[in-house]
Amino acid sequence: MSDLNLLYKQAILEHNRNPRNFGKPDAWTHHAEGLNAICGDLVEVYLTIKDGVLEAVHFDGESCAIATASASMMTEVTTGLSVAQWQARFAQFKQMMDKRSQDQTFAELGQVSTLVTVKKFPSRIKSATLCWYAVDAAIHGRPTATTE
Amino acid sequence: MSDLNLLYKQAILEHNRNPRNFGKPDAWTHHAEGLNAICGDLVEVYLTIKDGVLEAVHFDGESCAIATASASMMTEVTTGLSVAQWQARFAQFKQMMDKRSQDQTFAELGQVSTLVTVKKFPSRIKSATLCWYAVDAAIHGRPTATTE
Amino acid sequence: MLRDQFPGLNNQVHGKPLVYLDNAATAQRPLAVLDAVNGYYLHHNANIHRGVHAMSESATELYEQARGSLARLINAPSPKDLIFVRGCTEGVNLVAQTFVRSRLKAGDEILISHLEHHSNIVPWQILCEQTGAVLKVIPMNEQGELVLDDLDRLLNARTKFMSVVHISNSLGTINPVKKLIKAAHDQGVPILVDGAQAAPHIKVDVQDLDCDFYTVSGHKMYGPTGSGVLYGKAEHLNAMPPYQGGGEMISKVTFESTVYNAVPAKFEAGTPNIAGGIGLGAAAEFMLSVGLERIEQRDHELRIYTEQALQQVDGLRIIGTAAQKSPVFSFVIDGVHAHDIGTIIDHYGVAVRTGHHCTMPIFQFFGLAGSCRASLAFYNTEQEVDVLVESLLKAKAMFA
Amino acid sequence: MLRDQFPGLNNQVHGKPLVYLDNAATAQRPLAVLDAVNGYYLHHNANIHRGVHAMSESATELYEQARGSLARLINAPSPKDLIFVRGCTEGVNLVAQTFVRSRLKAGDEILISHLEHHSNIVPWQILCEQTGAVLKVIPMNEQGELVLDDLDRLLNARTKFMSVVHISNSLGTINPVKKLIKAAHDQGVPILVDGAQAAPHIKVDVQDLDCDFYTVSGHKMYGPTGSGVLYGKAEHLNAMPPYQGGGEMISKVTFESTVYNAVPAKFEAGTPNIAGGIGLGAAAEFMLSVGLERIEQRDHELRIYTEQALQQVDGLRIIGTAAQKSPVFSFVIDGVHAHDIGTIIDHYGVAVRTGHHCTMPIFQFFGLAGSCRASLAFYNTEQEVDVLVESLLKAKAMFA
Ligand SMILES: Cc1ncc(COP(=O)(O)O)c(C=O)c1O
Ligand SMILES: Cc1ncc(COP(=O)(O)O)c(C=O)c1O
Repeated sequence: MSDLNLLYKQAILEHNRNPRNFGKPDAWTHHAEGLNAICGDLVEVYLTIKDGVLEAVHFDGESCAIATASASMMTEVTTGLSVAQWQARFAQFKQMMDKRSQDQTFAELGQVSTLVTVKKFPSRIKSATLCWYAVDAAIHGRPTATTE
Repeated sequence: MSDLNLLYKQAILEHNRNPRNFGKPDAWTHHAEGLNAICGDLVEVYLTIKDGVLEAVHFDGESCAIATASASMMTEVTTGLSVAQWQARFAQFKQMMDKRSQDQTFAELGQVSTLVTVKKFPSRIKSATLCWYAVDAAIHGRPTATTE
Repeated sequence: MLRDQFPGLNNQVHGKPLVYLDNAATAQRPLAVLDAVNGYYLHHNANIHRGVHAMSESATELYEQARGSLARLINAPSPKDLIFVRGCTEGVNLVAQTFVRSRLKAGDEILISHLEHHSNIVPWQILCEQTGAVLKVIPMNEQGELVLDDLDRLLNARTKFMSVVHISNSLGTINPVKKLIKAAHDQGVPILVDGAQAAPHIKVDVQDLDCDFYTVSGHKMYGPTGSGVLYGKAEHLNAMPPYQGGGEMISKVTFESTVYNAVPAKFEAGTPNIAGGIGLGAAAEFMLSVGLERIEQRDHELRIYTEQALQQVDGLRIIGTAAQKSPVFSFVIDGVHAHDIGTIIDHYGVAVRTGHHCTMPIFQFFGLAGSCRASLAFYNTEQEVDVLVESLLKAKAMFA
Repeated sequence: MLRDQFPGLNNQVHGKPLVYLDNAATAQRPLAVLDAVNGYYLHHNANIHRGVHAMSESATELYEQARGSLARLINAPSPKDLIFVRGCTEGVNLVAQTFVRSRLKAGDEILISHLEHHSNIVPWQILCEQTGAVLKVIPMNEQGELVLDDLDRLLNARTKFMSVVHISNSLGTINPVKKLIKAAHDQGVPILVDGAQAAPHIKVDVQDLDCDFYTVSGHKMYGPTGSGVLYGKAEHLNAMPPYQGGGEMISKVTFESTVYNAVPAKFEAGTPNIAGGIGLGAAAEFMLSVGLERIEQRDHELRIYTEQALQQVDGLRIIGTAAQKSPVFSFVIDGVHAHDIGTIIDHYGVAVRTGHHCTMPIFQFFGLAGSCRASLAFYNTEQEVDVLVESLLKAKAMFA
């Protein structure tokens, strides 16, 4: 079952157990939900954007360990970024998680890079990417992101 | 090719070459067309019914040898019948041509009985029955009969 | 052994023998079905209905024999009352658009139940949008059973059509459809029954039920994908306008006007899934030869066994505990998301489904995003249920 | 040899080797297609899209790979621009109901041609009945070619949609679709091309054509029955409402409202014909591996040979003598009805179609009830054409 341990690494299990920035904050400026119809993952993201900076990034919802850990890691890496910087990180993340790409990681993504092993489980890639698409939707004023 | 000769018997080829009561008459009281969408057979029947008797039965149209011969034979056997008698002949004819029935023929059907061998060619049964359904439609005032 | 008839069950997954418990999504097919499909392609490969040549004739005969087999399986008065469709989804859409649409005006009501699959919700929502009609829903209780106390109010003078699922694909609940059909008819309301999950599991008798329409999916009853059947009472089918236009459904076409063909051809525009229909006929014959009593008996044994076996998993909660139930088990486990369970037990060879199973309203009721669902068929074994339980214990351990 | 790939060609009919010349009705399928269908049932038998388990994943992957193969075959910009349908008939109906219907008001016009198959006539007649729009027809000449002199008048401000056949199934005429598409676009009119008979025979490039929609039938291009593809420009597909409602085409359902899924899922409600789609992908790959140039070349040779060979039959008249033509031969013989010809030559093993070939208006034009049609594919041989001719001479002799 070494494959399974690659997916459910300690870092992921730990973030799943103790998700950072989890829970609906008292106030926010942008919000969206991310839906993964395949598995019933639901992630809600709440952003506070001031002067073009993501001052706070929170999430909640009911989702699997991969989606929860990914969201938790994402909030840590993206809080404090400018929207432009966020877009750059999102682009790197998408590239990293692209099924067709090499297993390339990016230093800027920090612990998020550990998610690269999820690519071994194609049906779970969408769990990992859900929260990022939800933030993108929130920034663009769309209420819902669905993983294709 | 003895099978083929069973289908295209001399009687059928002869009626096909010289169909009786063929052509649109000058006057009629009842008319219907019979359509066999599968093969493009078209038979038009023209009846003169007076006091409940089929005084004249004509047909024309463009149809295959089986349909033409069947119509030709039908006109010969049914001219002069009362409508009730015609219904009885039609019932016998349907029974004779029923795929599931034995190869039973009826004296009242005269030469029409030779069509029983058409049952060996299931796709051609509808050619043989077309004109009968057209007459039935005409008697009942329906403009079109289609073979099911 | 019956199980040997299903070659798909012999697969290995991640080096483990497959334990296929995703039958409600799609079933495995017996050799008889694969042979029928291949037999068509190898020996009767022709289009149907329109040919005089030998293969076209034999293909037509096989296709129409299949219709006859399905009529026997569900005891339809005549094979002509059956329309070949892609599956239940198409069956419901066809009825919505051709039978119901023209009967609706704004404010009229369509009645469904809380247990419906999306396929028996969305077509009615689309229809409501098109006509201004309103969708009404028979509620359900914590056991996942329909609550019929208010049925008198829900079935009223505004109700123009009713559509209910026979067996829930998510919870396994077997609905009292005969009673519902009677109640609908007492109000003069025609009713469709979605038999997607019933046909593979129980004896269906459309004449005894007296439903107006009944629809089944071939791929769930051990037949080919892309096949299915819609039964309708002849009086309805004869009166309905066609669904799709095209070849085969007409008897005469000019640019000015067109004469439609008789039922069922009227509803089967274009070249149908010939191989699929023939394969579905073989599936019906296979089920008849196994015997519905035997299937029902085996379902019952497996249901009892699984219900008890799952109690070995601490923190596992079964969603849907109806008294009348098919061997379908939706469950959640404390602290482990369904999706993670699915991935982990897959590595032990166990195929289950996770998520909302196309029944989001059911999970909204239970306040859940989804569940893990193990759905059994008569060819499953108690040993397979044991593997499921072991693998669930391992998933729990991983997240402990 | 290529021909060996088609097991259906090895059949005997009435004790004679089958001479299959009914390809326009449905083609034979290569082993690669049968293997793909069986491979799914044997090794990847699961439902797609909604599963986390291994077989569901591999089934999904095979299904989406098939979409990719078809996109390559017709050079679509993206596999997402392709919707799996039952066949051309469903493709046309889908476009009529979801793209065109909402654009029409009474008095608007839809333009088709005199060469259309019923599948590209009846859906528009139904739509006209639903909306009060009017059907207009591009006329044809004695050769079976479209007459475009009046196109400027036929394509006018009232024209809201155009739909034309690429290659006529009855006469073999290859229409100048690129020119027609340009003419339609010059008037701002969107256009659908019915590629049922084109896809099996010629290189189709939807981007070069620039058509708005293009539809093909799987069973005519050496794929399974019940399969097909509708290509649409992404801007259209994204804007169109769904066709059928059900599972898989939604992303969120409540009883109050529903959010539709992205294209192409939005148009693929319910469980699709999974085996059919995968088999169709294999057919596309097979055609690409044979090479469209080679297929076109062989078609050309067979057309020339057959045209000359048929001249040996006294009193035989070919209906449809367009300059640009596929190897399809509709003909009548003096004194022998088409239906009788069909029956007689069947006894010599020759499979042709007789009747109106679902193109009644074409035969109304020629004042005929129907014809005999021999339609060839690249796997046919000159020897088979010779058998056809001999059998026709025998039919004539029988009626002499
Ligand atoms: C030109 C043409 N269009 C449309 C169709 C309809 O295709 P299908 O029957 O596969 O839906 C056909 C097939 O007969 C055809 O030849
Ligand atoms: C209860 C129920 N109804 C309808 C459907 C839809 O069937 P299909 O996807 O075969 O069209 C399903 C299958 O998921 C089902 O389980």
